[in-house]
Amino acid sequence: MDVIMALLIGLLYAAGIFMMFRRSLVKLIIGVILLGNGVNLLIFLLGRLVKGKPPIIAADAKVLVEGAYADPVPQALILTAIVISFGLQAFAIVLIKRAYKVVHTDDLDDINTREEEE
Amino acid sequence: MTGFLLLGPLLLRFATAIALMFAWRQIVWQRYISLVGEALAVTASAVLLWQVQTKGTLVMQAGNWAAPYGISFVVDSFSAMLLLVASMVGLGVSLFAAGSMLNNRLRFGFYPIYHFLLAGISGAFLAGDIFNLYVWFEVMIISSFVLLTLGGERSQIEGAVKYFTLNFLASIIFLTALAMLYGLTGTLNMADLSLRLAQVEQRSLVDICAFILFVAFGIKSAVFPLYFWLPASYHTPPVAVTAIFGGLLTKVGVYAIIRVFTLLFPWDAFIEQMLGAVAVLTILSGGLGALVQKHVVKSVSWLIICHIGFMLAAVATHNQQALAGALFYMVHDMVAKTGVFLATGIMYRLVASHLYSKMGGVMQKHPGWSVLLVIPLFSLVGIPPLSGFWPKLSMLIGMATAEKWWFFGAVLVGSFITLVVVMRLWIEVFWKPASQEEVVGFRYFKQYPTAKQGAMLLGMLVMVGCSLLIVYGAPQLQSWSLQAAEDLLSPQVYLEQVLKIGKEIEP
Amino acid sequence: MRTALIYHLLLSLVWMALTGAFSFDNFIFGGVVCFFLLRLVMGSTSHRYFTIVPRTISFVFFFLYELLKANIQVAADVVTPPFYMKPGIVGVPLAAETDTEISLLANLISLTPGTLSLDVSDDRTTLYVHVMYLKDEQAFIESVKNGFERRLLSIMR
Amino acid sequence: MLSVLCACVIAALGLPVLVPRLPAAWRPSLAILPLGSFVYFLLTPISESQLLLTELPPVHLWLKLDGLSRLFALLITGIGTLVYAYSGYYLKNHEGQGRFYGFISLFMGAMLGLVLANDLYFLFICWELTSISSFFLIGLNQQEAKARSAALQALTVTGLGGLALLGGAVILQIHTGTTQIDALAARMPADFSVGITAALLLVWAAAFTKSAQFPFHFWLPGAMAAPTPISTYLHSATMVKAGVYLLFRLSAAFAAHPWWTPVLTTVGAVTMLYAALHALFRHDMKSILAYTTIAALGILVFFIGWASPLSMQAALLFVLVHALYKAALFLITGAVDHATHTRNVLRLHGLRKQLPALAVAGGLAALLNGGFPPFLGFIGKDLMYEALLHEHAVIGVPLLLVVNVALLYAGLQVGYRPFAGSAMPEGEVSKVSFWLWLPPLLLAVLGLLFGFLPQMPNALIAAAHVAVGSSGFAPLQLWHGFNEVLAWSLATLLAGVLFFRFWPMNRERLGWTEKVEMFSPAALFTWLASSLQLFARRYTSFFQHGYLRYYVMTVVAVLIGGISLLLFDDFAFKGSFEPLLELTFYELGTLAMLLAGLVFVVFTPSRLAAVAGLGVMGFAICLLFVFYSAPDLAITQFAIDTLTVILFVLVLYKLPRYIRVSSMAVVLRDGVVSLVFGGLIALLALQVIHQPLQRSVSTFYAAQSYVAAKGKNVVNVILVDFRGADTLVEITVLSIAALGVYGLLKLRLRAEERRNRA
Amino acid sequence: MTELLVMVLTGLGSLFVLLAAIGLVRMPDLYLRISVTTKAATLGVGLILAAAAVWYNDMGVTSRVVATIFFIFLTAPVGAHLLGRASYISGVPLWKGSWLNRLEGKYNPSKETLAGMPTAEHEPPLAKEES
Amino acid sequence: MSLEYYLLYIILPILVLSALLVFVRFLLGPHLSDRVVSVDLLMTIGVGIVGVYAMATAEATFLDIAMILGLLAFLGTVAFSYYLIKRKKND
Amino acid sequence: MKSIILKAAAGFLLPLLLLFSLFLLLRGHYLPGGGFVGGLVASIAFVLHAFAGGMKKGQKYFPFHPGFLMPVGLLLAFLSALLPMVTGDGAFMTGLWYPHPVPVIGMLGTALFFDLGVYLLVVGVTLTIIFTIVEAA
Ligand code: NA
Ligand code: NA
Repeated sequence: MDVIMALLIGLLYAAGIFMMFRRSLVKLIIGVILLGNGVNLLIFLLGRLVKGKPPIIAADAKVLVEGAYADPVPQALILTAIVISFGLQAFAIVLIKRAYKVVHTDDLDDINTREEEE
Repeated sequence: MTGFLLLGPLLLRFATAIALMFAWRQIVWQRYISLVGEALAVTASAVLLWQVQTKGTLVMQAGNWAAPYGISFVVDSFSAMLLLVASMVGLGVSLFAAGSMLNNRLRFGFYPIYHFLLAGISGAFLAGDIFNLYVWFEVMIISSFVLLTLGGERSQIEGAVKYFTLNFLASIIFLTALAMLYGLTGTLNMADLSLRLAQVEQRSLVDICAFILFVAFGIKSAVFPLYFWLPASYHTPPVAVTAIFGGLLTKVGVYAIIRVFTLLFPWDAFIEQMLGAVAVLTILSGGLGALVQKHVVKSVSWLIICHIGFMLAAVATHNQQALAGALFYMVHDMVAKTGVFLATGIMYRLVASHLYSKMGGVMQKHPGWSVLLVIPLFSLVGIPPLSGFWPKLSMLIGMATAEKWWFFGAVLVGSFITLVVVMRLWIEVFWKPASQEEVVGFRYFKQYPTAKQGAMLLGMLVMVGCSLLIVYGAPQLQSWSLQAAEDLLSPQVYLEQVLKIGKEIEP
Repeated sequence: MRTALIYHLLLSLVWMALTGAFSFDNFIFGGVVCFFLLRLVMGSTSHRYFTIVPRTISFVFFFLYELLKANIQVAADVVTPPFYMKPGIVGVPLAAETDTEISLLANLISLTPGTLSLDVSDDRTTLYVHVMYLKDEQAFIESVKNGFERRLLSIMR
Repeated sequence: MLSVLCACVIAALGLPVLVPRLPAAWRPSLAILPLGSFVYFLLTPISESQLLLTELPPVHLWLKLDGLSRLFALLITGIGTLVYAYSGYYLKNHEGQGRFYGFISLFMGAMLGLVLANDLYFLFICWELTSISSFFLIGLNQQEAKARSAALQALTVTGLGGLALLGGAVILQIHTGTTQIDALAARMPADFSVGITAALLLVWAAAFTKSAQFPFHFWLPGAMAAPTPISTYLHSATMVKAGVYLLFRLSAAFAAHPWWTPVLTTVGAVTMLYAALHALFRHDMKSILAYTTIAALGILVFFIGWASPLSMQAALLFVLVHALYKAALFLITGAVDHATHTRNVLRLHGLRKQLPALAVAGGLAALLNGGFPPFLGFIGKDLMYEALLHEHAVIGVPLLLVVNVALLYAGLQVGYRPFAGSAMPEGEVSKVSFWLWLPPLLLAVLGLLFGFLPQMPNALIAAAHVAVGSSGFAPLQLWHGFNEVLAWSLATLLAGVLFFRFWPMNRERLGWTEKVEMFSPAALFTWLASSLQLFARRYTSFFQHGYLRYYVMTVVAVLIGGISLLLFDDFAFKGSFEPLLELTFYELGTLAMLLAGLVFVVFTPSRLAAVAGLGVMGFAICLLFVFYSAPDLAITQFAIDTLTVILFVLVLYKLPRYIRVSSMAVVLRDGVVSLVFGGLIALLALQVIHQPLQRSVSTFYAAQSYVAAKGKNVVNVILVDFRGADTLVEITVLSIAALGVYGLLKLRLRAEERRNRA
Repeated sequence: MTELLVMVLTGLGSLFVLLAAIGLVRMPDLYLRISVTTKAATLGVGLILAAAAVWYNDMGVTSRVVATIFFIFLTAPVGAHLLGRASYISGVPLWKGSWLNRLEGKYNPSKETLAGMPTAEHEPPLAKEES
Repeated sequence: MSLEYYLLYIILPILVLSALLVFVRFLLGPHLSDRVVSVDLLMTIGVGIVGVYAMATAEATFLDIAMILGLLAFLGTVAFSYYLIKRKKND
Repeated sequence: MKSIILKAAAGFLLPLLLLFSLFLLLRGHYLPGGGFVGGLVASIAFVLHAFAGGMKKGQKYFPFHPGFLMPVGLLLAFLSALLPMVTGDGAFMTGLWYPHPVPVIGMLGTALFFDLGVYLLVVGVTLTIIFTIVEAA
């Protein structure tokens, strides 16, 4: 499973980057989202995968049973990262809207003024 | 009490920002809240610096959880110095913005976001936990992103898209490195990481972590060849925003590089070569970029890149003298860059353009301003005895001692280019006769109400005052920097302080 | 009506507390016991609550039966290669008037396989339904009106 | 000494404010500042070095007045006195008079500091200050484009030299362990390591740029754009001598270096010859003087290069002589300019009628310059020939002759020719004040006086001679007897006079120089500067081209390069395929869906379909989180995905459809780059995952979550307690984003606000 | 007993879900797909959740499961209606075998209004139901 | 045959297979609406999957995920419908 | 969207979802949930309502702009992190707990108020973003 998961994460990175190479602003943002998903899964994978053992202390227990639970730290990190990227993505999506209103295109090359021009 | 002392600058920014959010649209009140908050932050930072100098490195464990388990907040001489300077810069820009910022932008949350940005910066200086550092970075990104786009003009959007994309990419890269660090060590506390990374068997993975982190911080601090977002965006927002960006943001990246490469990773040839090569190329790229600009703000933006290279080169030199120079230079650069950007704002208000070709006549028409603005400009160049000279000298001596002639040469070349760029600016803007009639509909400085003029002038004076203060306090700063550099290069004190404090609960 | 319902629920909870078994089936059981108890205590079988509850329950079972039946019918068509469909969109005139009535009706029609409430006209006179096996428009309308609509309205009103 | 420097700094700060408020007639009285200093230096005995401030190592405010310092300090303050007095009248209507006095005081202070400094870094600081103040002085007439570009050019060249000096100083400090100048010689390693040589080269670069040696000389004629008193002070008598001073100062330490003599004599020779010949082809008095100044500086460097007691003595004396006559000639030029509004020698003649005192001064100065007996110049010239003959410099002597003849010629052009011949029309010449003719006259008379009474400057020069580490000072005397030296000296005078008589200046000669102008170092400099500009432009736009996707690609390329370099350095594939067997159908199905969704998102031509695809992917990831024990993550991921979809939907319906499609080749290239990058990440992940697992932190959380933090959902306890600070920051990010969205969509700048980018 | 009930319920439920999936793939137009899937899947998932309710038989869990079932039964038809309506308005065509379309021409998409059907259109006119 | 085995190796695969089939429709389209139906159905199936998984692993906490999944899937459909109509209006 | 069916459903769902969101908030410390998800569910309830009743009307559920919840939530979270520093020698973010369990809620402590702050803030943020977009459309 680890191998396939790792490959999948690699593909998510690849897809995210590929989308960021495109000319459309929307695709760019989608790429950003894909990358975000990829990195979250990477944190998840590198915290090691454990099946069916959520880090929740049972109603009648006071501690988690040694070794028989998924590492809660990566989960907490991912939660924070997800929320943060949501904030950024939300703003970026609205930026698309604003950009379209101002520039009337979603083509990044049309949004461009070459830096050496002006 | 340690808590309030240590987190003071951070908590004050937070409280100020929240208060400003409650004062939404009350722009008169907002100005006062911002000023009072930032003045308090300056005081708190000064007290903190004083305490750190007398008591040594201070640590607070959030939630009283002992070091690797809870989040550590750490202040050593290095971060205390930067905290103080950042708050002084914050105060200056806050004042300036009180006068220069469009009311409309103030109505849409300039001040709260500005203080969140400052909170993010101070948080980054305080973080003793690498993930906590990441979240502070995110606060900086999102607030800078918002400040950059506030107003939504075409050029702003254009700059913001690049700024966003590359900085977001940097965050992803940062997180990738974090994932690896956690996967290798199972910890996030920087002190703990320092110990555990040394035990990792497959060294190439540690080097890769170092490399990936470097790329992430490199993007944020705009080094070669990762700087693209900076020249693409810094000239687009209002001047107060550019000033705070130019003064502080990239320096936080450098701070992170210094922290990470002195604390986390054992220094080795790979790191040295990587930092060194990048530093030299950064100096040259930034300098060459600055040479060709026809736009005042753009020239100065490129100089940011050039000077980031100075600091990196000094870090790569890896001896106390050079590192102390780098730290001192950071302090100087924060003040000088902010001052220069604010100066460009004043120039713009005086001559209604940012293009060299359309500027001119400032000295003839506004001799007073010329006298005031010359100080940040020349400080930036490092003309002795102004502030830039002292740290540069320290860096050069360190580089020569370590026989890093490439760095040595690059810093000299970079200084020369800075000299030429700033002098050309001086000639074009101040000496050259005004080349255009007054632009109709443009709001010249003299057309601002007196209170706003005063605020801008005061803001500028704060920056100039800071610049001169650095000159006056150069011996003190130099000795602090040397001390801080020593602490950085042998981080035992840091490790002991962090890993021993807090109520230990054995699992 | 509402007080009766609340009272009924309260009683059921008390039942659970008395028996000390906080499980779902005990709650249902308590509910049934309390229903008859209430009916006994309140003394009048004419209270609407006591007619509506059994009607509702029977309606639920009627609906579940319809659901199952139609599902099997459709399922058979879905898995077998040839289609026997004769789809079309029908306008069903509405007797239901309030938003809740119309919505409930529309949703029930949608939930039944083979039919899908597409929209209600703005004047709330017509419910447009997409029907999968539409042999006779009129017959379909009749079936809706005599089936779901009548039973539903008898509960709602 | 410190008080003198402080007085200069205070004057620099105060005079710009004070002078405009001072009645014009009073302004020459400002000369009290240099005059007082002059007297001070005249009376103060040569002192031990004084260490005044050491708070900021490695820089020490370390002053020392020795013979060399005193010679220069007296020149600086003495000529300064005259220039202050002269300028008070000369510039009385100039709008920048306040600035002028400020900067010239700053300059004087810096120059004094420079010659008094006994610390390398303090010397450098003063050096830089002289460059900067001269920049402002050259650009005093800032409305003129010529002045501005001259100022920038001068600063560029001297600034470059300044940085070289800084570099040299640092290297010297590293190699000798001291910054104390008078200790350098003793600490200099005997074998002159590479480092020392590098330092020497850098010091030379500084000296040559400042003292306008070939090929760095070209900024000096340009600097003549400044008002004449400034040219007098900076570009003849003092600042340009800073380089020479530096060579004098360091000669004790470096003269034994094998490169010292060959390099300095060559550079000096080339410079003096080149400049002297150039001077013959000029007709602007200031221009002539500029070139002769360069030539004189060349002579100085040339003689310092020989590094013999005699040559040093000759050089030191020439410093004094040159200062006297060159300052006089410059001041005369200024006065002539003031009176006639021209400096063109072709148009000036017979001024002796209207300006008799000035004519006297001119004549005397020309003679002093030419080295006619009994002027001090004669002694100087003799000493030079003597020193060269003593060194058996076979080429040097005739070379010097040529240069001296040219200089004599040029001196006559400026000091004699404008006053000779028929008188100019009355209206074209206005009277000049006493303040304009007295200073040059004073200088010229002094030159004559010193010639008669060489014992007056004798002590001064002798002390300087000691200070530069030479021994065997030969007392100055007017008459040496009949010898070879006298023969060369007389030959020089004769040739010069004949030359002046029979090869008068005319217009055609101007054309000759313009023809070779394109090969001059100035042209080279311009070419270099513009090539650098071009290169910088190309380089910058190569990287900063504006296309975001290539920026991203650069970042990715850097990552790919670095990671693969490090990863494959000691690579052993650590992934094992064993865990594949545990794979269940539902996991595989979920992964398949994730994968297919990914492919769909990437390749679908419709934006909205891509967004829907994102929804599918989010769903699959959510299922993975469920399978791998992360319920909180599953919920959050799903909630956020839904919100993202909503946001996209609300935003996208206004946008047009995708139009452009990249070419296949581009897609292929991008695909390969992305896949390589993704592959590296996957490999890295596998490598990390096969490292031993460390769990102490999460073990602590597992044990303490309920006991100490009273929560059973460990993830949530981490979020609100163990790592609550992160969460506080995280929600801050969210609120900033919301404020940003609000501002971005609601704030509309009005048109006039938009114009006012503020 | 409980276990058997759970097996039967989940078995039936998963079969309905599978049917819905097959239907979604096979049905020739969107409206038919919605028709087929919404109900089958809802029923199937409802059955599975019912099985969970039975299996846990704990007040806390079961009440949440019942709430979920209730919730799905409430939202599924509404979702189906919304999507069907939106698709019709946005012009998703009917299958060629559809023989009646009473909606034709009733929509005014720009104002998002829908006209009712005058009784005259029906043949024969319907008597209003008693209630 | 234990219940856990039954759930994990018979029911869950059927559900995942159904999800994959639904996904086929998602890929086929042809209209956005078809994709939206697919996503909606996918989420509904997800509710079932999570429910079964909750029983199989005896983790009742997963059932709450099912609930939220159901809630949010609906919202997605609403949003897309909104989009379809808005876009039409905009034309 | 003009759909009475949706409107009726949304009217039904709003209280249900709000209740559910509170439930998620309160039990977050023990089971999956917490302020963040709770806040999201609550805001989704309002968004749904807004979709049904027209976006402009959807905002009328608030007597004030939902953005006001942001500083309130932030302040609450901030103060509960700050409280231990003020009351004792505790560090930033130290959990302070009322020593006895409270019915329904369980243990009452600063962590809960922190979570409540998160909840309010998330509602404020989400609604501000979505309503702003809709208004600008
Ligand atoms: Na969170
Ligand atoms: Na967190």
